[in-house]
Amino acid sequence: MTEKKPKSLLYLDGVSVSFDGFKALNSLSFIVEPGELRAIIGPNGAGKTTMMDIITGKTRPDEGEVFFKGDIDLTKKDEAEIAQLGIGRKFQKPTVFENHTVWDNLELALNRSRGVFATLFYRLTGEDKDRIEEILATVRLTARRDDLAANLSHGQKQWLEIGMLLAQEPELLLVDEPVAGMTDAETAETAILLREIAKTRSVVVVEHDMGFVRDLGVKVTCLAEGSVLAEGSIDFVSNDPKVIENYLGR
Amino acid sequence: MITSFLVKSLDRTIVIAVAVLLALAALVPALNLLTAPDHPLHVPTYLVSLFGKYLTYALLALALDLVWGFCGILSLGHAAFFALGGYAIGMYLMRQIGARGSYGNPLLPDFMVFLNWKELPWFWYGFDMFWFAALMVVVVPGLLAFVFGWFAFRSRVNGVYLSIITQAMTYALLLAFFRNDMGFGGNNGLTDFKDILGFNIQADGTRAALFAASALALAASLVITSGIVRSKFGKVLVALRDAESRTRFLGYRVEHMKLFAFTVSAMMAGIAGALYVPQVGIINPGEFEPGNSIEVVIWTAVGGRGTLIGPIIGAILVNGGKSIFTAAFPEFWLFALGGLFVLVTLFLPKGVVGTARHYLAKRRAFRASARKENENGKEASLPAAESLAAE
Amino acid sequence: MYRIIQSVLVALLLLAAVPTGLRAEDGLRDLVNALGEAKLSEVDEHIAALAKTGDPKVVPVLEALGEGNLYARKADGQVFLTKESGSNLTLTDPVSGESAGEAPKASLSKVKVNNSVRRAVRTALGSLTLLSPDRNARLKAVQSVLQSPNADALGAIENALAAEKDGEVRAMLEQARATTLIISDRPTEEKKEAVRLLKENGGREALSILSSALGSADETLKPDIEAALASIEQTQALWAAGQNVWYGLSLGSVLLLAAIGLAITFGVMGIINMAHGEMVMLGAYTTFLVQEVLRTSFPALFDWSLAIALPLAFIVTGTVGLAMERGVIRFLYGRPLETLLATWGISLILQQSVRSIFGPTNREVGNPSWMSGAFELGGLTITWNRLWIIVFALAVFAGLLFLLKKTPMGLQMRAVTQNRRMASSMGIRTPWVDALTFALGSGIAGMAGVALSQIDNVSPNLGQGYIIDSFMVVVFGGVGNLWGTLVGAFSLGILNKFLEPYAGAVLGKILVLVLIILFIQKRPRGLFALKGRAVEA
Amino acid sequence: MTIRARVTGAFLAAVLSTTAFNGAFAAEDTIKVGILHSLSGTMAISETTLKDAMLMLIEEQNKKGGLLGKKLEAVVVDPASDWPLFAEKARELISVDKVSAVFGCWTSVSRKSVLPVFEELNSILFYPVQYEGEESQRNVFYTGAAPNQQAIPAVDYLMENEEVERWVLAGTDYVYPRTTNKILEAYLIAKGVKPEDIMINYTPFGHSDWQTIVSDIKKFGSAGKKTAVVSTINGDANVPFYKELANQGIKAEDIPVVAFSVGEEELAGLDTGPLVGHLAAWNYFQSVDNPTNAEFIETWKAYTKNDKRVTNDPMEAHYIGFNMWLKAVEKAGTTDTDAVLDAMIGISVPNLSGGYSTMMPNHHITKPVLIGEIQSDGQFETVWETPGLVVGDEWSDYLPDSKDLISDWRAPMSCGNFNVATGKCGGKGS
Repeated sequence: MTEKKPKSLLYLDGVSVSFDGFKALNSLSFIVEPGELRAIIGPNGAGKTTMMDIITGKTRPDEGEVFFKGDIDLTKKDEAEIAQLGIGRKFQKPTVFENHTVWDNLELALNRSRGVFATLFYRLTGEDKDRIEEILATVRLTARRDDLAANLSHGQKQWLEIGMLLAQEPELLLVDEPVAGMTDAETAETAILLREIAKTRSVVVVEHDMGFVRDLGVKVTCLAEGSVLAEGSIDFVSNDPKVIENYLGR
Repeated sequence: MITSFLVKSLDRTIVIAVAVLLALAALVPALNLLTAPDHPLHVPTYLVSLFGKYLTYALLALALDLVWGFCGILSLGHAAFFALGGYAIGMYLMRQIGARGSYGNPLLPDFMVFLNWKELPWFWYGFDMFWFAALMVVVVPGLLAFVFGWFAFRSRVNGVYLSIITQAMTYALLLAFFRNDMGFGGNNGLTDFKDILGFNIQADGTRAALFAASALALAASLVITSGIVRSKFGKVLVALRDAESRTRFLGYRVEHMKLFAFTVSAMMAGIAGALYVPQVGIINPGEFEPGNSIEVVIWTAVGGRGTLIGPIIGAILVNGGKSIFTAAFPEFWLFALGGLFVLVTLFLPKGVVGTARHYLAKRRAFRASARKENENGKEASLPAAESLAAE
Repeated sequence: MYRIIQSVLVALLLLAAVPTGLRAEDGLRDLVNALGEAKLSEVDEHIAALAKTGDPKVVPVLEALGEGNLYARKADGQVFLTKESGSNLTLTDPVSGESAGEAPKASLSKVKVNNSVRRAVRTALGSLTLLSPDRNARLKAVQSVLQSPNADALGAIENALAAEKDGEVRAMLEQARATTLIISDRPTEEKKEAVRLLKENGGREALSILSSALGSADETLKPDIEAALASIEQTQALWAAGQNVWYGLSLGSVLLLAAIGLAITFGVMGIINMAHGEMVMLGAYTTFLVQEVLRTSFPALFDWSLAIALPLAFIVTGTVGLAMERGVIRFLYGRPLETLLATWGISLILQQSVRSIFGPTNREVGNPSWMSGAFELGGLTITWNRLWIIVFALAVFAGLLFLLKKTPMGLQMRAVTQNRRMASSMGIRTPWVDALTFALGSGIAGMAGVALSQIDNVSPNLGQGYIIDSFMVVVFGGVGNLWGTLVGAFSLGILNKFLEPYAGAVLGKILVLVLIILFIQKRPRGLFALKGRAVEA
Repeated sequence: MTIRARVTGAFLAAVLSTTAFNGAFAAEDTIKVGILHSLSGTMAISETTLKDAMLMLIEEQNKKGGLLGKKLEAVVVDPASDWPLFAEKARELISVDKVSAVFGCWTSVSRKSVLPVFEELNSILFYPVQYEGEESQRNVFYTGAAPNQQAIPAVDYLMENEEVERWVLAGTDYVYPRTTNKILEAYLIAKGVKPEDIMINYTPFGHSDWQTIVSDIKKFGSAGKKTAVVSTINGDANVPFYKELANQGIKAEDIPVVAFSVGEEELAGLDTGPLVGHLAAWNYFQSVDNPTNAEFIETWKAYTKNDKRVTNDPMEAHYIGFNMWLKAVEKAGTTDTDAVLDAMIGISVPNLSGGYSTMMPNHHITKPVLIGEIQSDGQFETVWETPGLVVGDEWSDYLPDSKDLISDWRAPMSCGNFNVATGKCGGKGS
């Protein structure tokens, strides 16, 4: 590793983790630069979701280093702390608060003080209102602001979740299969949305949909069996014989 | 800040409920004390203390609703907090007896005298002062809930595991308080109270005052709980109930949120216990019985969890039913009670209040959609969502 | 068995009695009749007098006395051996051994016995039957001599020892001799030898006799006795630890039995089944009913009662479980907390039903002979019923494991619990499998009830006593893992039994509960949690 | 909202209508008797029988023409083994049903729970169970045994007849065993027993695993001195205790167990074959042979239509209490509480053990004490009996703080805890 730590936004080195003897990650190393949009592909069980679990503090690695912004050790922090540091995460299955309205979902996600008493005595300010309106417009949900999230369509839930991540104002956004189950039109729009978002922050997208990855047109990392198989442009990676054998070819 | 918190807490339902409680607090004592026993509107003392008891149960159910209905923590140990609050006030009432006990010992309660205790255990000190006992009523259950919750929530003990260890907690306390060596009167508990704040505990006036206090405490707790669940904090509670890790990934310290709700709920349960004990005249370890905690869950479920008003109604309904059935069908009332629980879970899964609201919301939605059609399909938000989201 | 030996023995003795003279008979009759008039406090002397005659005819008289079958006729004070026959008593003449007809109970008065009379009878019988031709009778005689040592019996013991050929009886006689010798007035040297023998054999009885002899022993003997006491106590302490493990295993097996059905209904299916304890109770009541029928109709089959009750209990509680699942629980899948409420309601109904049908009081469930008593294994006292319960618990566990892992039925059950929709789309009839799984869990609880009826109250409250412990075991072991339930049950059992001697029964239990709470903090999903990436939604 | 209001209203109406319903009964010309025994929950096992016994007694009395020319009417409620519910139900019986007297309670805690209610509403309670003493209340008549009517004679018997020198006091951890054992300990030490020869052991309610304790008893009993167990183990835990005793081979001839809470009813759930010779101390056994008892047993079996139903000591206590109350009401000519309270003292009625029991000024009664040995048919055989009647001693002479107290509810003293040393009445005016 010739790269210097301080430069990168996210830095993983030699990360391994195993569950009941099964090595989910095997000495994985991976770097994300500030402002970068990165796509990750790989077969099922390659360790994509586990990698996200480790970055967001859900799973502790058995060995290896994980640093954020150069010197913040993420392995010592829990989910909430990491989220407050500015790492947002979107789940594979859309996860929104179904018993809350779209508006409340965004209000909860808003990057404000999150302590017990701060929330207890929280009042919606004009500034916060504007911000929520803005995000609603971005994710095209203004019309449904007062509906329960449970009543949204699948695609709308995906977008609401992305909207919540925007409200969170993260510096790094981890997005797990954002277009699963979306129509083609929605998929294309999502790609535009993500590119737009990546202008102001780093985004890591995990996706199976090669067309979508191609649409994004960014650097691609291919994982397999818990470590990096290949990295580079989509064309470079999809022509790599190992990748073809492990993933694309099947 | 506080005012906005309180203002937000008051929606129509809560306002009505609080008004009813305040009216009861004034009216029942008045009808009990000021009317002649043969007056048609006279409320006999028997009913005053009976309903006073129900109100404390209602407060306990409300406390459980805060954690179960809104936060998803099914506590099977809430009766323990109730009992601890009861013991705190019971100890004060014991100390008030003073030298009027059978043995005339000014310091030691009777049960210590005849079991040859020589001095008052250290934890009995201070309980001769009402303010101290009143403080302990909230501090002891609150502290236990805080310590217990701090460990459990930090370790992310969840769901049924949490339920079972809360049950283990109340069971352990039950066994501990049964031990005579603990100095809490063992199985007999604390009884034979004489007076509270200088008033004879058996006097009609005291009973009426305790009833009023219970109604007021319930009203106040209702306002506070409503304020909590309507604040952003309340929204976070519901959020973490439905999708805990999502909430974590949004940066909320879920364990702190749960801990706060759990502790507040335990304190409310403690207050309920403290109002209960002087009205029934005894506190003993039977209150820690795991079955009691399950009953609280049932009151809440019957009324409708997550509705605030529901648990209150559930507690009064089930206990009222119990009072009537144990006298009317002493041999068969368990069939009625057991049957009620089965039927409610099968046919009223949202409880009495939840089901009623659901029905009302549907009707309103139907009317609204009819109206919408009349107005030629203008965009209108679903009214059902509003009333449901309000909970 | 004992009865047969006894009657053979009586017959033999009666045969032997034929040549004795008539005059002796008259003396004997007077002595026996004296029993009828004696006050309780005087009976002891009469027994001693009877025993002194050495007449074998005394044996049945004393036996009848000890068992409360000796009655005096109110009219003339004649004493008879009696046997119940309806409301009458069949009389047997104590001296001639001939039948004396029947008489109504009211015309006779019972010769009263109490513990001290029974003790005197035991001692007298012991020395009287030491020379019996029947080996088992002699063995029993030595045992009773050992239990209540009496210096007067020393002569008889030594005579018996001289004549004894059987090795086991001889060894016991040696010990009996040593035991009685210590409290006799024999010279110190002989006593020293006896102390040495007792020290070698050890045991509780030796401890008892030595410490009582310590007070009256002379100075030269005292150090010997003290040393012997110390050495016996030391070995006893060692055995005590082993005994604790045994008690722990036994308690663990009870916990396992109580919890194993719950490990299915709660652990595998996720139903918080508060009516689980009532299933155990129904199993116990089935045993009661089976025994009741056997007792009145087929008394000979009593020893088989448990074997008959087991399948019946399984069927009864399995059917109740099936009805519960079809009637209530199937509407509640996916809402585990609501199953808690519904099953709690069902448990109240079941309890009250049993109370209405069988009454609120305890019902008698007897131990078949093979489950009664205890045997010694080294310094361990092992009671048969506990041993069988451990064996039974392990057998049930193994059977269940086999059913789940090796049969098609088990495969379907596991498939349904792991992924209902997938299983259903593969053609498994999931509702049917659910119902059968619940019935299986309930049926196993019923079988547990058969075993628990052997050591606990059979009352409507039976189930309540086990429900909390069962949940603790399943949760401690790890929900959904049968092995967890096994390990959980035995470790909680042993832990409890090791804490009990130090902390007392109550504090011990509290400590165990606190430890469970702390343990769950450490491992929030129990001992044998399923680890993995288990992604949360 | 509207539905909620309707529900609450309906409920209030329901409560009031039951009240009115009960009130309607009061208009008829009957004398009401309250029966306050648990019919469900943990204590149902013991108390249900007492409810049946009371119903039988009332029925029999009505056959004889009732009381003061009126029929008696039983009011049965179920306090469900829930102690605060006892207080609620007692209040309901007295103030809603207007009963003239209540027969009820079993556990000390249930009695303690209802005491203030009886005091406040000035009614009468008959309490039929042996208890720890240390109480004498104006509105309560204690027809069960005080410790000196059960425990002390039993210990005397073991000391004299079985020459016991070493004692295990085993009990359930609650106030009755605690107090009884305190009294016994003081008594034994006063009799010259060394403290190291006394072992005290407490277990929780419903304890079912007795292996360790029984083996401890065995160990304690192998010290070369005659040992006995005095058991104050509570009802439910007894069955597993005796089963364990039998299985570990502890015979009555070696280590006898004398129990104060085990009667015919408890033995009915046990195979008594291996238990022959273990003892119990009571004031009545079903096996007591006299015409009154024979008639009582016959009526009971006929009433319950069950030839196997047994009778027991607390039933006898209700029998005595009920007859005393009848006599007192007749003497007073009214069911008015104060008049009956006055008339009660000195009333003497036949008991079932062949003599007479008298209500003493301390609201306790005189009783014979019987020691019985368990027989293989589940009955007891009396092996010893106090020569005369024993007066219930509410304030034990063996507890330092209670030995100066006496109780006398006759005027002018009218005090339940008069201290003879200070000459003052302790809790008066409360």
